[in-house]
Amino acid sequence: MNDKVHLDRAHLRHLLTAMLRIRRFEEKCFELYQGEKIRGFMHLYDGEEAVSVGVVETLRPEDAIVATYRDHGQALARGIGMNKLMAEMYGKLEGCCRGRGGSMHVFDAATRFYGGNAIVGGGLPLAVGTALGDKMLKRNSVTACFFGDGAVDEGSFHESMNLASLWKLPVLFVCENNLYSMGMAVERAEADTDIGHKGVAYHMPGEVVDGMDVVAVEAASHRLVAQVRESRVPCLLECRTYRFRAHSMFDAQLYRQRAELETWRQRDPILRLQAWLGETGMLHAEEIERIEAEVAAEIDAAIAFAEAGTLEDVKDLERFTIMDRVPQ
Amino acid sequence: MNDKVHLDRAHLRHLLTAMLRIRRFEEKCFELYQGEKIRGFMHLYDGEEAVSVGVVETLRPEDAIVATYRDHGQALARGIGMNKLMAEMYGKLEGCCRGRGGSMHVFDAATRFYGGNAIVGGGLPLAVGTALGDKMLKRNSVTACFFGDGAVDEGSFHESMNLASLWKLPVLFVCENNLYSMGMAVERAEADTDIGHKGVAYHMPGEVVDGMDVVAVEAASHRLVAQVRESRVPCLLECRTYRFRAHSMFDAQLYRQRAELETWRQRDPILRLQAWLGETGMLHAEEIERIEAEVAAEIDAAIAFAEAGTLEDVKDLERFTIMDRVPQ
Amino acid sequence: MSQSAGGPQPRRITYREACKQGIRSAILADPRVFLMGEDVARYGGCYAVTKGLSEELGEDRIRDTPLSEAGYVGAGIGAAIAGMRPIVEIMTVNFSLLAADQIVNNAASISHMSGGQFAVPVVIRMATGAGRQLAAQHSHSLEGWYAHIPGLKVLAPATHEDARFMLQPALDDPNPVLIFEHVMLYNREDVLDQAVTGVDITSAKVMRPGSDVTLITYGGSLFKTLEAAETLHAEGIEAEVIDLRVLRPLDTPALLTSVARTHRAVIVDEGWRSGSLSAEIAARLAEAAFFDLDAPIRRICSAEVPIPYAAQMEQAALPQPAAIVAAARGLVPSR
Amino acid sequence: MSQSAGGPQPRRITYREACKQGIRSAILADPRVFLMGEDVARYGGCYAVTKGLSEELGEDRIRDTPLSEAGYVGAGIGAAIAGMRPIVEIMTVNFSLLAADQIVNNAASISHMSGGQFAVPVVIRMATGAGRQLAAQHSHSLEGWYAHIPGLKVLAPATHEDARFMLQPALDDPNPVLIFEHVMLYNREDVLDQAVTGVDITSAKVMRPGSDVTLITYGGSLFKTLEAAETLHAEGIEAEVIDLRVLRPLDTPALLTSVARTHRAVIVDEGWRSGSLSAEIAARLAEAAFFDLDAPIRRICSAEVPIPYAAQMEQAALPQPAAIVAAARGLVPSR
Ligand SMILES: Cc1ncc(C[n+]2csc(CCOP(=O)(O)OP(=O)(O)O)c2C)c(N)n1
Ligand SMILES: Cc1ncc(C[n+]2csc(CCOP(=O)(O)OP(=O)(O)O)c2C)c(N)n1
Ligand SMILES: [Mg+2]
Ligand SMILES: [Mg+2]
Repeated sequence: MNDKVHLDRAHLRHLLTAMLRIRRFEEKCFELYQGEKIRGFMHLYDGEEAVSVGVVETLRPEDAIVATYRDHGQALARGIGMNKLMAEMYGKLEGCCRGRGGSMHVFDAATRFYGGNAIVGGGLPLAVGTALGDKMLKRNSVTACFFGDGAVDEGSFHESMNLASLWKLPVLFVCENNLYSMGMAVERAEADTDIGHKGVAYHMPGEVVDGMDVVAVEAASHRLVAQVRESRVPCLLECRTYRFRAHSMFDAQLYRQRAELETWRQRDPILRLQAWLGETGMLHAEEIERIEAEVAAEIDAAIAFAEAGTLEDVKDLERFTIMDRVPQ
Repeated sequence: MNDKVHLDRAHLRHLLTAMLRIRRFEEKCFELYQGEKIRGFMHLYDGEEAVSVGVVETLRPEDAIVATYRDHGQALARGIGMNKLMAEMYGKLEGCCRGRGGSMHVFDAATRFYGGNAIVGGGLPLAVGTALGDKMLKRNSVTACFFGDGAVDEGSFHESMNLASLWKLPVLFVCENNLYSMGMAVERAEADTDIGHKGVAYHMPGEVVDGMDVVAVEAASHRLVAQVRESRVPCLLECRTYRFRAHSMFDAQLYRQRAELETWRQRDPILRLQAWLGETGMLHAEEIERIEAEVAAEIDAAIAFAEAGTLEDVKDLERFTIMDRVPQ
Repeated sequence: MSQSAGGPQPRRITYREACKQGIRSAILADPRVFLMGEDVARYGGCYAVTKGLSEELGEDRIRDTPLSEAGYVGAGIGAAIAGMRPIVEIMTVNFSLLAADQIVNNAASISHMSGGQFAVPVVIRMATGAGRQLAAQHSHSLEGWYAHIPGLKVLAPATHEDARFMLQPALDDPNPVLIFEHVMLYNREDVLDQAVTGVDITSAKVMRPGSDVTLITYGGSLFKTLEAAETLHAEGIEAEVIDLRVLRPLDTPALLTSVARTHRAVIVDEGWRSGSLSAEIAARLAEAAFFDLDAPIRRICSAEVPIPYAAQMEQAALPQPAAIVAAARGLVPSR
Repeated sequence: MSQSAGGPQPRRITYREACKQGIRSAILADPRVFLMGEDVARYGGCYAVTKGLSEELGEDRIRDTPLSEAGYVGAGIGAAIAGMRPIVEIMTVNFSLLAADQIVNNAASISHMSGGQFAVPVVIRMATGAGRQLAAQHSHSLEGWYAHIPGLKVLAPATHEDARFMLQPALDDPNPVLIFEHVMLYNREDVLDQAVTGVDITSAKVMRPGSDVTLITYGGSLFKTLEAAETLHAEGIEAEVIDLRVLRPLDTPALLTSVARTHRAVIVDEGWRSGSLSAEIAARLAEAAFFDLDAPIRRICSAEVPIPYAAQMEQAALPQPAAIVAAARGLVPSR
């Protein structure tokens, strides 16, 4: 775990907390789904927390994010309040999208969080566009565009990579390669599985990083975001990771072996960081308990908030289909 | 001009004749278009003849072809009769598609010529399919899929290259890189202009060849078709070529310099082959005149055929929208 | 042999199982038939329709594809032209937009524009519809959109019988056939009448006879409409319920025959109202049943909004039995 | 100031030129406006609409894109959300199928599904229609398809005035607006009334008043319909011609007002008949003008075939003035 990011105690505590917030939040979501408080499609990020935490850490407030349906990690890392995220999952009016989007469609104007997109690959052209807009408006912003290994199979990946590179747009493409798109192993979906290398076909610089190591992700993202911001060229970051749970709540996981899962569990990004912090004496057990307690309290509060939330009045069903102005 | 293809006189005469048939046919088409005998969009192949002649030469009758709207070259090289091709351009019932397709949509069941596709990149998935079908039906066939440099920008290129390579399908992808897609220079459209190299991203072998040298094209295509047929893997052949005329009949050519055109004209595949045949004494001027006369006669006959053709009865307008059987 | 005579009770199966049986027999019956799509093999199908089939039939015949909708739909079209009889599964109609070019510009056009030289005997199956709180990008009902395209046939199996048997005639058809399976039907249970061994893909079907008003619908809305008819019956209104079954070409004579008797029509369609299939049906009645109609045509469709996630909002956006009942009641003079 | 009073004769310009003027002033008026699309800059536009503009406005504001319809349409959507006001040109509606996912699942959905946090002020222009012998893959009229999608506005400028002035209100609108320009109109010449400096994008317009029958149309079919009205006039039938102008949302009150006076309606639409926009209009009349109508609704649409290349076949497939005349004549009782 070496890099140019400052590895002080406060920062590492912060990274750990950020990952734990996601992990514990989603553990609760899983229960809430089984209790039918949350419905629809829900995709958990369990195991992949280091990716969004590490990348989002390197962004500034003026930067933008485009995510996928597996978006809780990015949303929490970006600072979207847990209350309004939970309320969204509950379908409540107090949710970040008034309960209209649900788990797959988290949006937040304040943090330039442009969704939660449920079409695989559908966010990539959007990210090209936000970066183009930022560039034309002479903002010094970067768009971080998250997508899965499955999105690499889609034509939109190819078109977006080419456009961004051709026009020298400030996009950091972040591939969360968790080895599967639903049940499709990456080697059964792609003739060349070396995703990090695919930038070459577009003259786009890139790196491959251990997505189970939050510090490594942060370091790599730090380098690439700096490159994007300074040289105004897009970069590709492949994060090798793994989801510990099923693809969604409807998945018998017939397509992968328990042993594979167990191997990856050994590399759990949270346990790994905790262990290292323990070994180096940077964070003691009590401190971790304190973090866990804080996180638990935050989640309890979020659930209480969501429970107490209201349902949007069906009279407002058609509202915002057509906008009467561009929100500021 | 060296390769493993047998360079005997008869064969070279054949190649020259094949190219001249296309060139002279299209020169006539140009006139006929101005005389309003031919309408719609018409895209001429002037300058690029070596590509289709060289590649088609290496195919067998059981092989398949998927082409683009710029398809006269492939059609004539493949042996679709000039009469029915000309009648098609005239919109006559005696045309290969009853006059329904016109210049952009030449189809011919007898020679497995699957169009003439007017959507850029639209033919690539089709070619993957014909190859998949052939493979499943245990035919030893190859599908040659022609497309322009512009098609490389489309998502369908990416998806099709990946599918063909992943499933080890017998496709020869032939990119006719004439440096422009309409007015868009390849370096303004692609972040990485090295098309021949793009196979690497799909683990697909490939070659780049001088598309103005029919013997070189034939030799390269010969190697790759053999590889496709024997190893049952797809290959990519980039042919560097140039169109001497406008993109279509509506094109002021504002986007390229006359000097560039003149440089490429020096490499005219027909003149080059003729010159070489002359120098080496393999073909004398009288022989070339004889070929020209034969070709002229064939074209005259085709025009006469098309002129004498009939117009499809509008009563048949709806026929074949829905088929009542699969034609054998 | 009488149905009640001893023998084992016919087993209740899900609509999903009926679809699977249809696929399985079609593949077993013809070596040219295979199915391809995302996660159809190892995962077992996103709605579990093909679960277990790849183990039995092999991964060549139940073929997992990468996430490349334009690519593999186009490949299905090409394979059909080359002589195979592919069944292409697109997980849901929402993703079919990525393959719309291949469906419209290739599948639907090649026969006609080649002057009849080629047929395109491909079947494209996909799930459609809302009701599972999947929100805006996963809840479309675009079958009416595709029913606009000449060269395609479009089917909407609502019943188990159609789910089980429409596939074979679709494969036998030389034309591209799109099959839309409503997501809310997969878990429905029903028995398959053992005496039925096939269905046509040409006609609409009267699912409940009635004389006061004709309720025209298809797919997932059929059961809501039947429920509405039951309520109307309790009120003394006899509604005739027609299941369109085939969305292109429409069986217009069946509709006209019914309306000639009932003189009133309500069309129920989960598509967004404006420009949905219901509009075409209303137009045909306004053209051809004008003198038969005693009352304006009514349409019960989805509200014109991207479908929201929250349950109460989603349900408010979709056609509901109460609205069908109210519309029918409004047309029939009180007695 | 009277129009005939001295001054220079107003110049006849092409519809193409009117479109260009609209683009040019919109870009000059607002630094956030730019246009991107295939061959819009160096080539000058596939229908020469933007010829010369990149020289004047720069290649940043008139931006050539690679052949990546999904990519650059999605980029236009993203740029709009980020604060720009992009005009995206898709050469023709035929290629828009490659971007259908971006248009439906992103442009049309993001405002609603984000709970109103974002607007998507993008304008997407494209050519539509047949008549130039471009055959099956280049002759679609799919504007009615897009008019089905909630969240979009859809415009069809038929007149020079609309070609010149619809773009600005479309850009000012916070919603995604699709503009369909019929390919047969680009060469049409007409004068622009110098007194007109803007148009609305909300209303249909009576282009010719009449009392016997209402002819409802839009886009490229407007002039065929006006021609038909002229013929009918010579026969003593006064047809009212309505140009829809806006295909979504439809100006239904304007249609009802007219039909309430004429009691008869013919709809002319170059879309394929089944499921075309004409169906929605007929449905609305059958719902809301039922008691006003004295005769069945008639529709003159394209034949349901992929449009063929040969001239006589293509023309046979398209709506023609003679058919409009015959339909109207059939509805009006002879006097
Ligand atoms: C265009 C499209 N096709 C299919 C789907 C269904 N689907 C949802 S998630 C998913 C897998 C995507 O895998 P990947 O991109 O690797 O992301 P991951 O779920 O692994 O994070 C699929 C196929 C979809 N949402 N969109
Ligand atoms: C999807 C699509 N986009 C745009 C067009 C319009 N168009 C026709 S040909 C062409 C240029 C294609 O260039 P290239 O692939 O290099 O082939 P070439 O014409 O040079 O042979 C374009 C943009 C089209 N037919 N299809
Ligand atoms: Mg994945
Ligand atoms: Mg080219």
